[in-house]
Amino acid sequence: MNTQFFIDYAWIIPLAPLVGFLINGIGTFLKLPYVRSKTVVHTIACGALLLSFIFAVGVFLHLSSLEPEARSITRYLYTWLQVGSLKADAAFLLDPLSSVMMLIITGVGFLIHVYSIGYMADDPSYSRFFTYLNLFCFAMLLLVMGDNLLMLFIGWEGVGLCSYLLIGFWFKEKANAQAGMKAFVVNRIGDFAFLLGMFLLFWTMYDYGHASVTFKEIGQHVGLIKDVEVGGWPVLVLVGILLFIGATGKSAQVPLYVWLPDAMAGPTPVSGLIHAATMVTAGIYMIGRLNFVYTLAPEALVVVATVGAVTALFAATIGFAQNDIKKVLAYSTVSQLGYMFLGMGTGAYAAGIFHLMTHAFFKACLFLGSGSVILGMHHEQDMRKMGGLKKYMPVTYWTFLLATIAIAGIFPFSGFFSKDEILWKAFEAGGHISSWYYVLWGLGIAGAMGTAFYMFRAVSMTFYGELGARAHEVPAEEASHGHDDDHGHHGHGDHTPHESPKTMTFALSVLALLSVVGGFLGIPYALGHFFHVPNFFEHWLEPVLNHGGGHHGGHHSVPPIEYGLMIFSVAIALTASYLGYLFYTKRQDLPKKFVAKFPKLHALALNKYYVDEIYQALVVNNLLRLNNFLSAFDAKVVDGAVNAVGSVVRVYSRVMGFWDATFVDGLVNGVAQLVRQLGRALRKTQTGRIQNYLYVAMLGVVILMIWRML
Amino acid sequence: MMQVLNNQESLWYFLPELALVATFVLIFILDLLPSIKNQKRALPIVAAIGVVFFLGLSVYVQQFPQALLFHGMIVGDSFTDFFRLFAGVSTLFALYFSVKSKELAKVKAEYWALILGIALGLPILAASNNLLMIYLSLELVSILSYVVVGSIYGSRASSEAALKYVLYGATASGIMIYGLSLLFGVSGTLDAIQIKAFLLSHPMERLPLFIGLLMTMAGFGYKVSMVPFHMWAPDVYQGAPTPVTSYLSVGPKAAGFAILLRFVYTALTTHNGADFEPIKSVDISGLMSVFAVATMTLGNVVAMWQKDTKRMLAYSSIAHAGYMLMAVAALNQQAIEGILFYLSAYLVMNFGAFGVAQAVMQESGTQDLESFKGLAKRGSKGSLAALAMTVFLISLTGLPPTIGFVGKFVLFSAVLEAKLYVLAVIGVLNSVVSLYYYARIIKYMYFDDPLSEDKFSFGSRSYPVLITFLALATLALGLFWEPLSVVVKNSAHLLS
Amino acid sequence: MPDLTLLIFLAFSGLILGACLVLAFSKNLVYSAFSLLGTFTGVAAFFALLGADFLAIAQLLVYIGGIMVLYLFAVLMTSGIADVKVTNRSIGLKFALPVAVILFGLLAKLIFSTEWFVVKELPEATPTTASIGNTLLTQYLLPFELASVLLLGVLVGAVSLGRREVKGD
Amino acid sequence: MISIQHYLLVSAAIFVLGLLTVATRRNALGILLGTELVLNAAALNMVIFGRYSNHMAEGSIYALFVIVLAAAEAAVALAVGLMIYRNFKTIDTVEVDDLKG
Repeated sequence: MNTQFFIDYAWIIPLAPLVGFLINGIGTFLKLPYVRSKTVVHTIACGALLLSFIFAVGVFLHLSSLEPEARSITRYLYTWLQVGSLKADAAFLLDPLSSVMMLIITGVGFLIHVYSIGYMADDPSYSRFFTYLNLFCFAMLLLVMGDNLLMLFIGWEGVGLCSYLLIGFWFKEKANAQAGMKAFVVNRIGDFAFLLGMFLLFWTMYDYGHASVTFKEIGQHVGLIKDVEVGGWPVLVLVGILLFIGATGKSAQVPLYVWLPDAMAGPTPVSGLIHAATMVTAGIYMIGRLNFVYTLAPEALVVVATVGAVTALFAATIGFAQNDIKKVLAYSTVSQLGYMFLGMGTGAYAAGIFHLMTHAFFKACLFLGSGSVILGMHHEQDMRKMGGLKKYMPVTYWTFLLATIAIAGIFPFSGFFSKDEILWKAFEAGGHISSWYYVLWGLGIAGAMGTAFYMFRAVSMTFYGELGARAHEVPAEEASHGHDDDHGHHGHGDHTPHESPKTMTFALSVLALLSVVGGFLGIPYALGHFFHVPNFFEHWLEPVLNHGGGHHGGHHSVPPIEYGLMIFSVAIALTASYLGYLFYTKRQDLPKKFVAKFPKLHALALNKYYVDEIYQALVVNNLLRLNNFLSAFDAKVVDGAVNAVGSVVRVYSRVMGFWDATFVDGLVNGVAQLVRQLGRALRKTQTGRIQNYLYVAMLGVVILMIWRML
Repeated sequence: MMQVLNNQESLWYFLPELALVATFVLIFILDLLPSIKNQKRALPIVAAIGVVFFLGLSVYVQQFPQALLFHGMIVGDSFTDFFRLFAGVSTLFALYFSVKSKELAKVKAEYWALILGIALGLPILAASNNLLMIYLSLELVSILSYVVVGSIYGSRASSEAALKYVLYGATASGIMIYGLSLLFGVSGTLDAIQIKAFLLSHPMERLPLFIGLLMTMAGFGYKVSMVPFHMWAPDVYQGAPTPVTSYLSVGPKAAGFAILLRFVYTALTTHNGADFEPIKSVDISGLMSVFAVATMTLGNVVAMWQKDTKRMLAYSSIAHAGYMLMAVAALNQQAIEGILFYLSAYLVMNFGAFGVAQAVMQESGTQDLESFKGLAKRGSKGSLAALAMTVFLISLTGLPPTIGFVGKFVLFSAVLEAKLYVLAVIGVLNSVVSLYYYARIIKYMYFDDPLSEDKFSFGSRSYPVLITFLALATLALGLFWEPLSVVVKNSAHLLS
Repeated sequence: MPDLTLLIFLAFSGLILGACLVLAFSKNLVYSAFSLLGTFTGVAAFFALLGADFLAIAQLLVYIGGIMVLYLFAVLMTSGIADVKVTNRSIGLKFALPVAVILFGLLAKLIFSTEWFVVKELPEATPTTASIGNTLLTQYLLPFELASVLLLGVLVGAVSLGRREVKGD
Repeated sequence: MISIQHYLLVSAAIFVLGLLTVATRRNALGILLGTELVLNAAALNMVIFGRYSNHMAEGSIYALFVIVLAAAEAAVALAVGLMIYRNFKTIDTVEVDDLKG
């Protein structure tokens, strides 16, 4: 088979979802008759993804038929923009890394599309949903296929946009709309840093004669600016950290993770696709793509690894006490993303990307399984009202269980291979690079234990025991019904849980299968060399990620400690899993005792460490207090004299207040409040009196004259 | 040294403007014919045809070699050609929106003629090479604008806007010519090119140059609504008829930037490869940076507090002037290209935003921002209006994939190339701030309940078509902007 | 002889400054309007002293014959002829006055510290009317024509604003 | 002997007093009177510089245009002033402040 064909037509991969988006979107917008037929809508949407998937497979096959060094093909479409020395093409980079990402996006994306056919069957906005889903896939494919930073950024913004659209999908509900806005604002902060990093990189390269935004050229010439410093900081470290701040926004890492759990307000397939399998991994992909920058900036890597490890543990402990099944999975996602960053930050880029892939399988499976449960329970998300679902929903149960074993990291499921590889590399880095990595490894192991525990807790609460046996634990005020996924359908006659339709169980089964076997693609050398099975995955990515520093490859001798660690982590996972099972089935008294004994600790985890409240108390309240002070000041001054000079004085004091607070507190809500206060003060200078306006002009001239003459 | 043409030779270059003058006069003549006078649409159509002729001739005269025209009074270069097209296109939009405006339902022939008079002033202002021409064409644009701002009979807001505009404009142009007289005083010539020649051959201290420039900036700054010469803008924008507001925020503002660029680059800088160096120690860059920071910050933070649609757009317009001033401070070739590009982007997105705003305000009968509430839920026209407005607002914020993003990108590139990092950071921060007030309208349109149950209507069949066209242009130019960037690149060469 | 010129200069300077001060500070609008007459006359005299004979005449004709009368009409129309207190009060003078003083100081510093473009030997003043006419019709033809378009627009515009005035009654 | 500086100083005084007038007067016509001073100062400056740099024609023509445009501006401004008087029954600008904020 001549696979060159797929390379020539690689642009079909992003184009197909775009066309699907346009057909369904225009139909929805103009209310054309064909979108009334659900069959037409989902055939178009799923067909587009299937087509993309076929081409992605074709590209993959073609690349694998080439020599490893030749596996990087740029498909140029047209010159997208050219200003001065800045030139960016609309061009696609087809290489091992992007092909893996393409396969994940189109493959998992296709399954989730199929799943949505069943899940969204009764939703009045059926076509709108598929429209957004297709648009998302288009943007995500642009992100991973673009051959330059600018296209990556366009995709980056595009997936964000779709995410807000889909979170606020049922925008009639205020909470959803607000969750959308929260995600929007938090991501803006990240994007701001990302843009700065991008510009900094570009202009530094420009100074050294190699102005370019394409990955290939940056990769070739980035060595030139290795020793350049800006304000005492190596420029590449700054670039790395700035770009990483962008990644913490998009990939929900501490401290910008706060939007992701709220984002679960969207429909469950969306949570599965966007907020678990694909979009949130954009930050990982970006670091993988720019690995040559990070390799030259070890300090930035330490930051990445530290943030990743802290997030991994931090989010896992929050997961202990959540009762909403989707919230558990949300914090689990945050935690798993932390592992990926730990892997990236260790320089084990292939391991991080590998975990990205296995995570896409099992987390998508888990999310879709939870969607199936929610649907079966008639839009109930509170696990305390569930229980015993094993017998009502067998397929959902088995797939969910397999994915749980995978995420817990139990041999030989996929999660074991990827997570263990990351932890091993971190441990190894503790010896090679800095002993700080031992600490990070410890955090990671603790997080892994937590992961196994809360996942089995979730399985136990949902599927074992008796239906509704725990319902009395739900405090009365929380006993609202289906607050998120409620899209008003289903005749509410029959309240027995039921298995989900075929389209949904099909997707679940495929994903469960992948969660089980996906790990064999990347068998660590330590295990593989017995059977002469290489680590396919690492070899595949090697042409892209071969800048990994001194401790990749090698592998000629396996230190016994590696086996020890493997056994250790599996043992830990098994123990934690068993505890999670035990505490929430046979010995339910134990967690209760624990809660009774350490009420504060439990409350801490239950309330997500009060992070939202801390944000509120530390930042918002303080600033409100400042605002009150300013308002009081304002009233006095205004009463005193409504005139131009008064306004100027006020503006000045506001500006000073603004600066103080920025440097003292400097966080989202607060700055926004102060900017608003500044605006209000400046607004008062617009008195409506023309002579004041002219006075300001005269004053402006005089001040500027003095500024220059003195 | 470039060619200096005498009056007769220059006439060929001046054909487009002559067409405008002819239409200007023709409207008064036609107005005397009773059959035309009773036809409400006749005169705007004549005016539009005149502008189309103007545009056609503008393209035609581009073939002539670049030269100084009318003994060096104005410059016929590609920069001028660009602003001819710019003025023509923006005038066409202004004419269209005026026809569709209920506020302007009773206007007479002179309104259409005066719009053409303003249109005539724009390219001449952009082409002026002589201090006298700068003053004259600036006043041509200004004085006629005062009249059209006050053209709603019996409206307190309209007359108040006209009063503030005329008082502010007269003073600002007075300060400007005082500044220009200082430049004349040190150089002994009114010709911008010769001023530079003189300054190059006679090194002199910076003070009179600086003060002359500063006072001149009062005139230019008032046209582009630059802080601290911006204060007329919110009031005038709010009180003026909506089509006039949108026109003022695009046409005269662009012409203001044109002359600002031409004056600074011709008279006060020397060409040094790709870069421009300010003459002697006149710190143009520092001065413009101060203006830019003040302008964009003030525009954005005050816009957050506005409840009136037009007033909000006025502050937004001030903020956008700030972004462009940032590029003026950059003093390089890219900055000229960036500003021309951004102006084009601004033309599309701003007319779009004002167009939707005008329809919404006319439909609801108020200028209150809350009349946007629930727009998306009010029938198909309502969702079209909301969607288009969202596109314009995203573009004004500067997010991809719109032309506003590309425009900002080009501007910031110029600023960074000049190594004005702090300025760029402040600019990006300002963009973030602007998100708040633009997003608020999106929230109103999509998340809030409508104030009225009626289906939304544009009140005209062609109106939604034009809005859709502008929205598509905003998106399309955000993805395929090569053609525009080629035009801009070719136009960004100032003859000097 | 130079003393005489100086005397004339000082006299008219006094006239200008006095008139300007009345204009800026008088509480009666009619006084302010009339004081404009003093300023215009003084400036016209300066034009004459500087040898700009044509301009001096133009200043007298246009300003005093035209603009001044226009102002007086406007003052009387807007204040009502019978209304005795045609006030012209100031606000914010205590803020503006210091700024104005500083501005004048800065300008004075500028004026005395700058090396203006001045020819070594000042030529005798010659009648300028002919040269102005010549220049206007050759080098300055474009502004001349453009000004005519502007005036046409202003004429129509001012009439249109005023015409409504009549129609509204 | 009268030097260029003497003339310029008088002109600067007119300019500053004009600006002071526009920045403080309440009456719209009062403000307009101030703008006339500003414009006159600029015109005077042009003539002064024209005379001393021996570019009399240019300075004079510039001043001539200033006079013409000042007249045009005054015509429009006074028409606007009458309009204001009709709509607000006053030309005290302190009371003409509907638009603000």
